[in-house]
Amino acid sequence: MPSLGADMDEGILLEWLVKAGDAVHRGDIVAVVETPKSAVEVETFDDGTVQQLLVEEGQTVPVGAPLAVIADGHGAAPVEAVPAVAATPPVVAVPAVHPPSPVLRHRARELGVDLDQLTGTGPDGAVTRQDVEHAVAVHAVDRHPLDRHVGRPRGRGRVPAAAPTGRAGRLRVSPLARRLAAEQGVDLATLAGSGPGESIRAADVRDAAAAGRDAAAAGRDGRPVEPPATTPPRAEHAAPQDMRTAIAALMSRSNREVPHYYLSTTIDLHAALQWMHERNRELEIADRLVPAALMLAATARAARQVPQLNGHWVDGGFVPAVQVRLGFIVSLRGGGLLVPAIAEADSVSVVETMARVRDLTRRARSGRLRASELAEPSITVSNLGEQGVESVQGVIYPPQVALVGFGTPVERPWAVDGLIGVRPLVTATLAGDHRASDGATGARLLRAIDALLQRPEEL
Amino acid sequence: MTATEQRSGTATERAAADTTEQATGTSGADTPAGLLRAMLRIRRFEEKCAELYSATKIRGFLHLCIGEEAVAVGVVGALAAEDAVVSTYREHGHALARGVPMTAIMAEMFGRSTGCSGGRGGSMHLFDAGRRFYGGNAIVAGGLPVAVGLALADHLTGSPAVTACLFGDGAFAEGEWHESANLAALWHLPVLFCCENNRYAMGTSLAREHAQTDLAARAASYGMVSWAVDGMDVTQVREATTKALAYVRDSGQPCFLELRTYRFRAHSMYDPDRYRDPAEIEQWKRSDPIPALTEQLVQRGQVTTADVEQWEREIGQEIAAAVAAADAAPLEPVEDLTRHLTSTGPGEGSAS
Amino acid sequence: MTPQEARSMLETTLREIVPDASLAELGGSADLRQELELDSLDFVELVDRLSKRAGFRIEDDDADELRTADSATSFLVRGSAGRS
Amino acid sequence: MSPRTATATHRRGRKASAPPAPTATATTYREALREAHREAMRRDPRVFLMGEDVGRYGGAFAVSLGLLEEFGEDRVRDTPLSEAAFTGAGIGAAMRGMRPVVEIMTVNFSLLALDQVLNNAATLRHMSGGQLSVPLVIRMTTGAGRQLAAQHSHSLEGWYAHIPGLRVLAPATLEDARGMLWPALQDPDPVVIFEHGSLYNLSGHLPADPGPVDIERAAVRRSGTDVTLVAFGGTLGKALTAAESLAAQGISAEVVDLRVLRPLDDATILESVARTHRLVVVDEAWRTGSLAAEVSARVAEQAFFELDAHVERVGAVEVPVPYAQHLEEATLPQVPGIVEAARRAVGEDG
Repeated sequence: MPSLGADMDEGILLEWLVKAGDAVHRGDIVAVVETPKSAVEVETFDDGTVQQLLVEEGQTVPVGAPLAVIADGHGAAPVEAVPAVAATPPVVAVPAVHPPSPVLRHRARELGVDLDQLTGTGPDGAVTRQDVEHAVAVHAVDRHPLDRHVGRPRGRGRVPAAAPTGRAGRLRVSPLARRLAAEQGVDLATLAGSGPGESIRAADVRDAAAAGRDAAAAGRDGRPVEPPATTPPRAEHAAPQDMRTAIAALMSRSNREVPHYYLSTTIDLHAALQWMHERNRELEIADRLVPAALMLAATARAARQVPQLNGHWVDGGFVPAVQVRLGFIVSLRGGGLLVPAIAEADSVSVVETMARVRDLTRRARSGRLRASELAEPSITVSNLGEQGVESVQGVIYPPQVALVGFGTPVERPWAVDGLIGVRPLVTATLAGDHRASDGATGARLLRAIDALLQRPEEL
Repeated sequence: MTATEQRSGTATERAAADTTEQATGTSGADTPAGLLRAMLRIRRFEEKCAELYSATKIRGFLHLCIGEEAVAVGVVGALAAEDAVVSTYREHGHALARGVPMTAIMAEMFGRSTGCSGGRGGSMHLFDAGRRFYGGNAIVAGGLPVAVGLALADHLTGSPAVTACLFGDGAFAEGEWHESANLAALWHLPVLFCCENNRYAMGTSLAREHAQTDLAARAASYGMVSWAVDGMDVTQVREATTKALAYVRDSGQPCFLELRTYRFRAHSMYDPDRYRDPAEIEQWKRSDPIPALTEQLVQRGQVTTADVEQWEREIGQEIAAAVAAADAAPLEPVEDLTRHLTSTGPGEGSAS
Repeated sequence: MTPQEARSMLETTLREIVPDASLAELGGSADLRQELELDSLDFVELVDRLSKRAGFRIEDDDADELRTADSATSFLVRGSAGRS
Repeated sequence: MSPRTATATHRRGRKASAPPAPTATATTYREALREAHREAMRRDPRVFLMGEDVGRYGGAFAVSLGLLEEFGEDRVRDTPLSEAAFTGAGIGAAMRGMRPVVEIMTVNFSLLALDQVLNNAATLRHMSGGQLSVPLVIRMTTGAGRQLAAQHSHSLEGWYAHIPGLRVLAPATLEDARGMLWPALQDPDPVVIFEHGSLYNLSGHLPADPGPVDIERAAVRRSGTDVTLVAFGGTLGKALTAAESLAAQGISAEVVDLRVLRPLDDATILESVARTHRLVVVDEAWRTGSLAAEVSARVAEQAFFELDAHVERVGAVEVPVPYAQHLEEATLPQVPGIVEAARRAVGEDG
């Protein structure tokens, strides 16, 4: 298959204009090839007799593949006709699964690259032209670093031998690490940096903070690591405008990319609230339960029962989460919101759920959440009902695929066993990503939440 | 010197390449037989290029001048050594006629460090400053203002050199042509404008690109002497060029030649040539400058078929040697990638 | 506890929970949860702090008593009286 | 409401990566562009195409093949080689209410028309105090990678993105190739669309009637958590391949396709960096003063305290692109270089 253009990798043999036995001369048109741009006539550069057509009409072959064998008419060995590439000497066999194309083999030989030594990056590990070129480039670079002239910052990331190794002078700290250290009260000067040039990265700060927490927990005083008094709480510090922008971007993206469907149902909270009041009588006031805790606990368990809604949409497919990381929305005073997550929310008690919600909310509002607590939830609950609205039609946080909303519990007439009574009711809403699930699946989640809230003692 | 002799000791080094026959430029080429042989050499070279392109030895864009050899040989071969040439991306013939060694051209198209542009230019960008061959320019009409500047320098320094600028009928529509023509005429600069009119700007025919298709008449409106010439007849082209050069040298004024010619092959290797009537191509092939002149010279007894066969063998050998040398030539090391960026860049000597 | 003391205790406590609240403008009969955007967690905290300050346990069922500033003040006065 | 927001209601962000729907048809980038022209010319009689060899030749890159036959010479106009004139003519026709699509064969030729683009198209509305409108679409091929050497391998998207008054688009997927032209034509201001030369043969599936795409926003082409790779046009595929390779090494890379080069969609970039805290910008252009520089600067300005590593740029070596294959490859950003940069960013560099 001749190359007919700079961007041509393959062609379709559209039509043979010769057949076996035909005599051909240099310059004769022997075939028509379909390229991505158009049909182009193919000429032969040899004289002789067509001995064999190697490619059938309609077949797609890569540039460089022989199309036919033309005997030279002098009884000599047949030459493979059209491309001169074919006239090059045979090559050492390469691993059979993905034999590199002749062009590639030729190129490799030209550049002195051993194909057997290469790891392919093409489909199914096939060696590509780029791999071959890269092998040459890497070799060249190794011999003669391009850093200075070429502007590739290759040296960076290693500590150059000549560089000072001590800690004299200014600390090298990534901006994120500096921010986290301030938020979590970690003294940067005490840290060993694991980044390039011993710079301190976020992971170093997080490790130190975690170690500090463990130490604090082990000690008797139990005093949590507080940020220095001079550090204003993050939530107040963050420019509301920035957070607004970020929220706007995420929500717009969701609206743009995620085809939402909505379902809603009304749930009788009578049993749940009854149970909650009972429990609250026994609890310290500070540990008291609120309805949201029950709803979150029920949602977490329901998400475990309907795993199709607990996970993420990644690269065009749904990836179920290994656990339920239940996100819930904390609105910040002065605007904005954060979505911390309760890890393994499906296996903690209601009381524990309440404790975590309280802790996370408090720290969210004082800007002391750890990044891991903000890491992607697998499903999120919006509890705007706290603000007195009846139902919440939420926007999914991509790449999550579901968002459950609870309105305000209200007392309404409600028929139970054929008798009308006044009951506390809440409207539960599901916003689902239609790419990942359909309405029937969504309905199962809402039914499961309802069922769980009817048996609060089992939560 | 025979081709066989030139070939002996063919080496991969450029220096060695410089010793080949064409380094002697136009010597012996002014006879009708010499013109014929020079055209044949370009034709065979380009046919080989097409084959090598198909085989992915030559990459990028490849524009062949097959059919237009009379212009290359007729115009460029008429220039003196001190004259300058500014060319286009369809410039293999111009470069060969100028005496740029075939080995250096072939190596360039193979992307080798022994190429006439060190492998950085490829088919469209052949350069040879020593022969005042100022390169293939791949921006249509892009070379014209530069040619005016070269001539301006010669004018200012009192040099007798003429700058020949080759460009196509497509370039005639560009503003850069009109601006250059005006400037050269206004300032009385020694430029020989050579419009290689092959009737197609890529796929657009002359009548579809120009309101007035008589290009020589339009050039004359800038106050230049302008002639239209049969670009399929090498002796006419040579004669017209010789006269024009004499005029430019004597008067210090620019001159315009419209060389009416035709390319037998498509615009580039990737061009399906949908826009031309095959009958039109066949019609023009009947004026192929090579067989026409061969027949004429054989009839006159100035050349024998044996001579032609001998040339074919010599040229075939020269081409084979150029291909072999290019194939064996080294690649520019990657670490030298940024050489030649500026005069003070890495790998450069003192600024020149 | 006088109504003034009760009202002052309420305002101090609210300010701890909602630092930027403009309590001067808060009407006596306005719904605290809505006016100050208290969520259920905030409310539990309010109850907790008031309980500690006032020195008596405020039950879940008493929540309605804390709906407005007026009703809360009156509740605190009554509660403290009942205890002493 | 600005007409520029007209397409914001279309929720079609990531369908390109989804498996083909039952009605999807196989197509190529080139054919998708052609269909986009066909649709635009059928829907709006004011739309016409002009440029060098767009008619009889079928377009230098065969984008407009067959359109002359369907729409006639008035609406598919071959022009002489006179970039300044026909680009300026497009500006004039647009001012008079037409909706011209001007095809400039390649970005290097567009330099001959740059005066018209900058001094007229991008400027007339403002300079006239809002009296004039230039609803023009200019399309051109860009980029290197095909051994076309120093005068045919430019990547000057950043130059155009420098110009206020223009919208600059870089479709890198079939969907964008198919869906950007119509919204671009709805824009009352000039839009420049860059088609990377290496993409024309890109093949895949598109729904029968895919509709327009958002020309306001960047697109996240792959989600990840450890590092953000920003790319566009010809480098998107390389970035995605690099992400694949990084995934195999346990590094989760998010790939953001800028696709709207002006105005840049800061929000999507910042949002991604806020997730990953590390940024690698891939740009085929020379690094100095490039779009990669602009993206890096914006992240440094607006997301400094999200960064946990140096911003890495993978750009072209600052030389005119050489012809020889190995030199060209060494000049341009390649997958291994992107992988290395990402590994440095996450601190995995040996």
